[in-house]
Amino acid sequence: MNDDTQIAVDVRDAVKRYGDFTALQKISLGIRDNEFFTLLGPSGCGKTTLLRMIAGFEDVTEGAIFLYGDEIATLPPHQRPVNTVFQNYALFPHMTVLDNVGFGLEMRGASKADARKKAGEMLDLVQLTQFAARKPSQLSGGQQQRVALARALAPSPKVLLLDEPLSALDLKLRKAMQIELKHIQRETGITFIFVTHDQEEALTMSDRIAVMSAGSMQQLGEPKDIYESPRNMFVADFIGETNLLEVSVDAINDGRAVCHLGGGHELTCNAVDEVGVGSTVHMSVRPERLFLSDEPTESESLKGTVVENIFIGTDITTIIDLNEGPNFTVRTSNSDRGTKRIFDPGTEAYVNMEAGSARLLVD
Amino acid sequence: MNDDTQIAVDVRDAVKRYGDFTALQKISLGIRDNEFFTLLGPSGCGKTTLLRMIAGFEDVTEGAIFLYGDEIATLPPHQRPVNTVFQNYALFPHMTVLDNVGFGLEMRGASKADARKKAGEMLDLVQLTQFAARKPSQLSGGQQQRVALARALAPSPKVLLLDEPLSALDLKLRKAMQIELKHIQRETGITFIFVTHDQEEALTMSDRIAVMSAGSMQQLGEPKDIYESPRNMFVADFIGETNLLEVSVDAINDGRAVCHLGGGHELTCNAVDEVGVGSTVHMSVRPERLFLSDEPTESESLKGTVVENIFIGTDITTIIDLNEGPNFTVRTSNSDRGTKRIFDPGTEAYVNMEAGSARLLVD
Amino acid sequence: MSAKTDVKTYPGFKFMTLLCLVILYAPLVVVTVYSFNASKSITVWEGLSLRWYVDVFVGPESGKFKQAAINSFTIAIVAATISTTIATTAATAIVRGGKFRLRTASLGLISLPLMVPEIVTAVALLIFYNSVGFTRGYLTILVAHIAFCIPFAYLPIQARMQGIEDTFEQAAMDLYATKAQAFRRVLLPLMMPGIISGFLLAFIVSLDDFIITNFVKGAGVETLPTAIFGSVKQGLKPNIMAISTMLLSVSIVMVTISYFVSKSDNTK
Amino acid sequence: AEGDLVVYHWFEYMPQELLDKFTAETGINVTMDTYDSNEAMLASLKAGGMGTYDVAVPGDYMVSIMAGEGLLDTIADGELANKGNIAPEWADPSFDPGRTHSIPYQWGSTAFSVDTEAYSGDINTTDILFNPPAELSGKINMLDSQGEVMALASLHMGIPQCSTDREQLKALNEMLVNAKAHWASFNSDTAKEVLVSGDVAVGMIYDGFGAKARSEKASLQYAFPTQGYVVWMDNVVLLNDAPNRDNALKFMDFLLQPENISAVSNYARYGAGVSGVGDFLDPELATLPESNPPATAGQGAFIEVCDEATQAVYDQIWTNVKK
Amino acid sequence: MAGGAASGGSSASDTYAEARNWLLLPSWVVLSIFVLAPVLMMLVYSFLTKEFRGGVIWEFSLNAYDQFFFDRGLFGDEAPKIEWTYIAIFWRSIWQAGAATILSLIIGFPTAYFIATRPEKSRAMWVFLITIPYWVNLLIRTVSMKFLLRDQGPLNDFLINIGLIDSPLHIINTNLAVQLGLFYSYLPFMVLPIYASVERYNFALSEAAADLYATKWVTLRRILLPTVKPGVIAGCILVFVPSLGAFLAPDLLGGAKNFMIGSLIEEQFKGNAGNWPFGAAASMILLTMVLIILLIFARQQRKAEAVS
Ligand SMILES: Nc1ncnc2c1ncn2[C@@H]1O[C@H](COP(=O)(O)OP(=O)(O)OP(=O)(O)O)[C@@H](O)[C@H]1O
Ligand SMILES: Nc1ncnc2c1ncn2[C@@H]1O[C@H](COP(=O)(O)OP(=O)(O)OP(=O)(O)O)[C@@H](O)[C@H]1O
Ligand SMILES: NCCCCN
Ligand SMILES: [Mg+2]
Ligand SMILES: [Mg+2]
Repeated sequence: MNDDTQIAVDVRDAVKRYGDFTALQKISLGIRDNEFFTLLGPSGCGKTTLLRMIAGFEDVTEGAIFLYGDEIATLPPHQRPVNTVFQNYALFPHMTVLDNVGFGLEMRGASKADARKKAGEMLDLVQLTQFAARKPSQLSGGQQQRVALARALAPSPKVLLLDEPLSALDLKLRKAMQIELKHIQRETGITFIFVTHDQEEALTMSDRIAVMSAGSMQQLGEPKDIYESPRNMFVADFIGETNLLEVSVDAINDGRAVCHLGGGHELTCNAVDEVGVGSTVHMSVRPERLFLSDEPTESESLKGTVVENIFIGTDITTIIDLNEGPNFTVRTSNSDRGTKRIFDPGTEAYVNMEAGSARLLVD
Repeated sequence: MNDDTQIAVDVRDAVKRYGDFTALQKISLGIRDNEFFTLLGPSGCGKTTLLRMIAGFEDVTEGAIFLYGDEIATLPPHQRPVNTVFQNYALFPHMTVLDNVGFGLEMRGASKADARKKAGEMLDLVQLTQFAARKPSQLSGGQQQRVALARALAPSPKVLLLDEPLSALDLKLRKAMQIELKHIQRETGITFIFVTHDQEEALTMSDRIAVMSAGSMQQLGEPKDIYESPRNMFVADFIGETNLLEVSVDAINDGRAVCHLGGGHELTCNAVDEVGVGSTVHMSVRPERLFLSDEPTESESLKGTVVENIFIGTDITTIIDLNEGPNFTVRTSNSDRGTKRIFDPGTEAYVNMEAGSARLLVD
Repeated sequence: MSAKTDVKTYPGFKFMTLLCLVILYAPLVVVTVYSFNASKSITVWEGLSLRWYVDVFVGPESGKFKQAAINSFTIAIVAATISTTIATTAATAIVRGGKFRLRTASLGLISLPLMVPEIVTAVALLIFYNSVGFTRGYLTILVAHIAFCIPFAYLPIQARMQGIEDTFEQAAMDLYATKAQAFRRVLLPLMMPGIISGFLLAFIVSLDDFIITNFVKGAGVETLPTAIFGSVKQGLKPNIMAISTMLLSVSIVMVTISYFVSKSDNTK
Repeated sequence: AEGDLVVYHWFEYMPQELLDKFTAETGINVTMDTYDSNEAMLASLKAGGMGTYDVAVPGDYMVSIMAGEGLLDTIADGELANKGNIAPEWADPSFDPGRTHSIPYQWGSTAFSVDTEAYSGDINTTDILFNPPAELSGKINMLDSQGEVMALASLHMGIPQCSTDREQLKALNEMLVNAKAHWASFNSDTAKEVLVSGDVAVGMIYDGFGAKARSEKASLQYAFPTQGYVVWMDNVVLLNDAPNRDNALKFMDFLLQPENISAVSNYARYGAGVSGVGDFLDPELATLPESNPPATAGQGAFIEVCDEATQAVYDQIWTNVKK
Repeated sequence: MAGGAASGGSSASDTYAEARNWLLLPSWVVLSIFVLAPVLMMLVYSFLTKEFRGGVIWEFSLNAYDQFFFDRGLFGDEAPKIEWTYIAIFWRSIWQAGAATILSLIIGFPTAYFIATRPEKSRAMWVFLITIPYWVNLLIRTVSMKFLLRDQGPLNDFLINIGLIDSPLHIINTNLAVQLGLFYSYLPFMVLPIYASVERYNFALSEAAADLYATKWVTLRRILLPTVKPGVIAGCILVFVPSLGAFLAPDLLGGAKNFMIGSLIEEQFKGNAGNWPFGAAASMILLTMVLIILLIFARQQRKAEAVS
């Protein structure tokens, strides 16, 4: 049809309004063929809305959506070669597992026998063959999730949409299913569009992530980019834990900005185009990028008093009061227990970071 | 009454049966005065049952419970000097916030005016003074949680029971409330018995933790002990992520056990009384206790091939195939990015740990 | 959402809904409209008039209707009050009494008046009163109404109570309230919307009952429905339409109150 | 209860004004309950109604049935001051010899009215009901009253009312079942209303009720079939266990005064069974076509009381008609 | 409603367990004396001997049931054949009630569905609109229906005026009138339970079906209907059962021409017939039928609950 054959779903300036409430504001994004693509954002930011527009359950108010080059706006859902794994699975409660999985094939005109045969194969894929005759209510949450997956995969859709498919599962099962999902995506080569509001899940599973907030796109990129180079306040705060501090930029030399923290403390960070001298902006430093010492080091070093150590298993979180300046949270991995000292509450310590660990943010 | 004045709640051989289902099997534990004590365990393990027995909503089938030395089995709930913060708060929807908080005082015979006065003070403590006249439905989840806390604290109970009070809150609010709860416990000095199934929450907040499973106590200790010295398979697996491997014990010398992993790999760990030579048991090593290198180090070192690196923000998880042996998960903190190399998938690497990092477990 | 893409919308369903409303309301509208007809004949429209409303209060049958209205309302109030009280205690036992052997039997007994066809209940009561020698009159109607109103009062109360988690009482007892205090101070206020709609339901059901009342009523003791029936049998007259319209208004007021009460959910 | 009287009465048969007059004269409060057939009244009394009513107003044959059932109290000599007012021809009827239980109330006939706009042929034949011309089929209302329908049907067939002849009974059964196909409805209390409103063109009806119907719709005409028609007399009876026996007797005396009973006649348009009413009657009553059978009219016949076994067969036929 | 009370919920809360016998006592006393005992007495009466012209003789007899099921000819002396008369009356009742039920379903289902798919705020208002007429006296509703349906009534006037028909439709005093009357009497009973189950219906199932290439009507048939079946069955029962025993509609709208069960029973106690044991037996047979229907329903409901 056209040249973008490697683009599976192309959302162009899509706007969605409910009455006078705008749920999505001019979203544009291209999702590549074979990609594990994640929509990440807080509750109510419009993730489901976007997914439902692609699936055909919501009209596009403005803009257009292309599927492998074809506009799909006028196609009703049952004519789109796109399948969905629903958040609560939406398994048909009155049908057996096998009939659930075969339903889409039957609707596409397969004979009952053919549908069952193919459905059986899909159940093999998700390792549920022995549950074929059960009703969905007789399965555990994780098993139901796999049935939903098999059902959506059975008609070999071009794109698979997954709306928070793991959010109803408990932690252990969730981790296991993450691995399984990723595995199946690689095996089938189908483009996955995955919705979650769990950052860790997004970081672990995705090829690329689109971070959304309040109906608009905040940042699109690979997991590492998004974690380590958040483009703005929202992304920095939403993804992972961070120390967010208000700073004023005192000087900029050679691409390095000297920032004032209050309480007489100063830090140097990489300058950002949008931020000039004299402006007050936010700065973000990840707690794991900080380390403590009893003497100032050659790198950036700020003196403070330890308030509390909190043991969280893999790590210890230390809260430091910089006196008159802000509080800092420092994360020390347990793997460093041999090399790094843990400071008791009340003792003085220096907070250190390597140059470039702190990032200035636009709002 | 007797000498155990420092023991607030003493549960002795308590058994709870529902028909022929045993929900709690001979639980014994002593909760100290002023302690922040946590009951931790998976869903259905009996946490709520134990709490309800202390509060008086369930009979004790066998055994006894003492409160500051007095047996309380025969006291109905309204005569026990113990208050509860319910999981869903159970705020009285038809009463104002102030009346909710004053209810317990009134029931204890305080005049309406006195009850209101004391209730007002409690609302100060939880910083909700300006919401006194509202109905609970007009408050946010976090505010409701604080009202529930104030209501339970108002009659100055000797022990406060909290049944998963944070589980209905979202992540950000939950973290904030954890800090506030801990703070109030320190301030009031009341013994808190806290129920959760969230290990991180338990590790962060507690003075001591009792880990339960299927109605019985698995381990009781401080957070660090439980994380770092899990007593058995269940605790090791339930608390945090771990590498659980089946090993056979080849030899024991000087309190060190030489363990065989399969695939020709060997490891040395601290011996455990219950485990003799020739037995096959499980071994646990935390992923953050492992590190990778391109050459074997002087410490325990196993050769393998990197399968995958998973970026999870603060850390990178690397999966290593030991060839013919088990897979290992290694966690590298992002804070070590300067000092530690990340191995690409497919490359060979050595998995290292310091002596004593691996622990033998009884089942 | 356009109808084409919205999987929830079915063409024609809206039309059927409107048709349904037309069917439900047409007869009532006709009655209401004709109650304002000046003509004595129901078939001829002679202009607007309140004459039949006046007739209800001062016409030759006004005495009969007045007495019937007094009977109907007093019976409805007393029957609804007693049956609601009985239903409230029964619901407390069934919803808050744990599992017990007679639970299913009790539920069955309470739903019995709903399951037995009304004509059967009516005849059964007639035989019963007759053979135990109760003289039929005001009291026999009242007792019958109390009995068959119980399930109507019970249903909303039970539904309401099931929606109230028992942690509310437990919280009260945890806060040093006795069981009785927990009931009075916490459970009862929370159940109030259910109790009120149960009361209103029972009230209307009692006010409305014809079949059973007709069998068990005594000589000369009429309720509005039996009085109306007596008159209606000789043809639908405008004064009956006026009474019907007034009763309709009472019903609407009651249902409206019950609707708003049940909407004011104080557990949220 | 001092000062009360409970009357069990036919519907639309007693002017309210007359009751008010009685109350004004005696201070007795009257409660009235109504029924629409003799049989319904009997059933209701037997199903617990005894002991609540003082008087009822059964038709002739029902008086003997009720007496047979032991439902009636005996009026001793001298208890009724106005007993002498009873017209001689009604003073000793076969259904209550010596008038020991009852006094006359009203008498009249039962036949049917036809809307002459809908049918212009000869109406004085029971064929109109039981074998109607095509244009009347489906436009006939029958009284929902077993006794009257069966009696008229027997007249139509020319057989005795309590026949024990199997062939006659089978034929009667067959005739009625076939005739039912032509009937639109069974209504007693709306017998007039359905005629006036035009819902039906033929309606079985009592003569006075028919007269009232005619006054509302002039094209209605009351028929006197050549095969005969039903005549009846309704009577006020004193019920056993009457809670207000004295008041009941006062009421009976009241109704035996010509002035009072003629008020009923003027209202209901039937004949009174009391001497000396002439002065009080509406003059129009004398010339009512409904109470003046033409020469062609057949014999009037009272409804007869059958024995239990025979009645069972008639009940069965009635069920066959209504099933 | 019948199903509603019987379910009672599964909560096993036991705060007031000690007091439960006292709390239940009033309902037990009132209901056993004034509902259960009369029904049992009715059962006893059905096995007694009839008294001529009403009443019973206290002698055991199966005559009532014999009369119901066996035809011994007009004179009661023929060899017993199956009696079709009462079976036919029951059958007619079933048929009339069934027709009314189907009519209610045809109108009620789309209505219930439409209401359940309104925005949550306006739903209560729609339900309210549907319930109001139900609170108006059944008698008045039936009589106004009669008025409406008459040959010269407003319906015919209207249809003639808009030119749809030339001469009045003759509906009154026909089976159709009875069916319409029953349908009108109990329509809200059909709408409400269906509404309740469609409201609980997870529309994601319809979306899942559409997502899997099913058209709307296929979705209706294969997904929606099977899922809301308990509500549909409840609605059908709530219309069918009271219709079965009705006697106002047949009496007022059907011209009292053809007995239905209700009028047959009434006739035995208040009408010409005066055969009490037979009326009691007919009542017992009706009650048995109703209980069987409810049992089947309860079983269905349990099955449906087991699935979801
Ligand atoms: N039918 C609707 N009418 C009006 N507003 C709607 C409708 N559907 C969604 N919205 C609004 O649009 C916004 C986006 O909703 P959406 O469901 O897409 O959020 P989400 O990102 O999926 O959130 P979550 O993580 O909670 O599922 C929300 O503010 C929501 O309230
Ligand atoms: N009333 C009861 N009758 C029978 N079994 C019960 C009852 N209450 C609890 N149980 C069972 O006892 C076990 C322990 O239940 P409990 O509620 O104490 O678990 P829990 O640890 O609080 O779980 P969760 O984290 O899900 O709240 C469960 O298996 C539960 O099913
Ligand atoms: N209107 C009453 C007539 C009585 C016939 N017996
Ligand atoms: Mg969503
Ligand atoms: Mg619990």
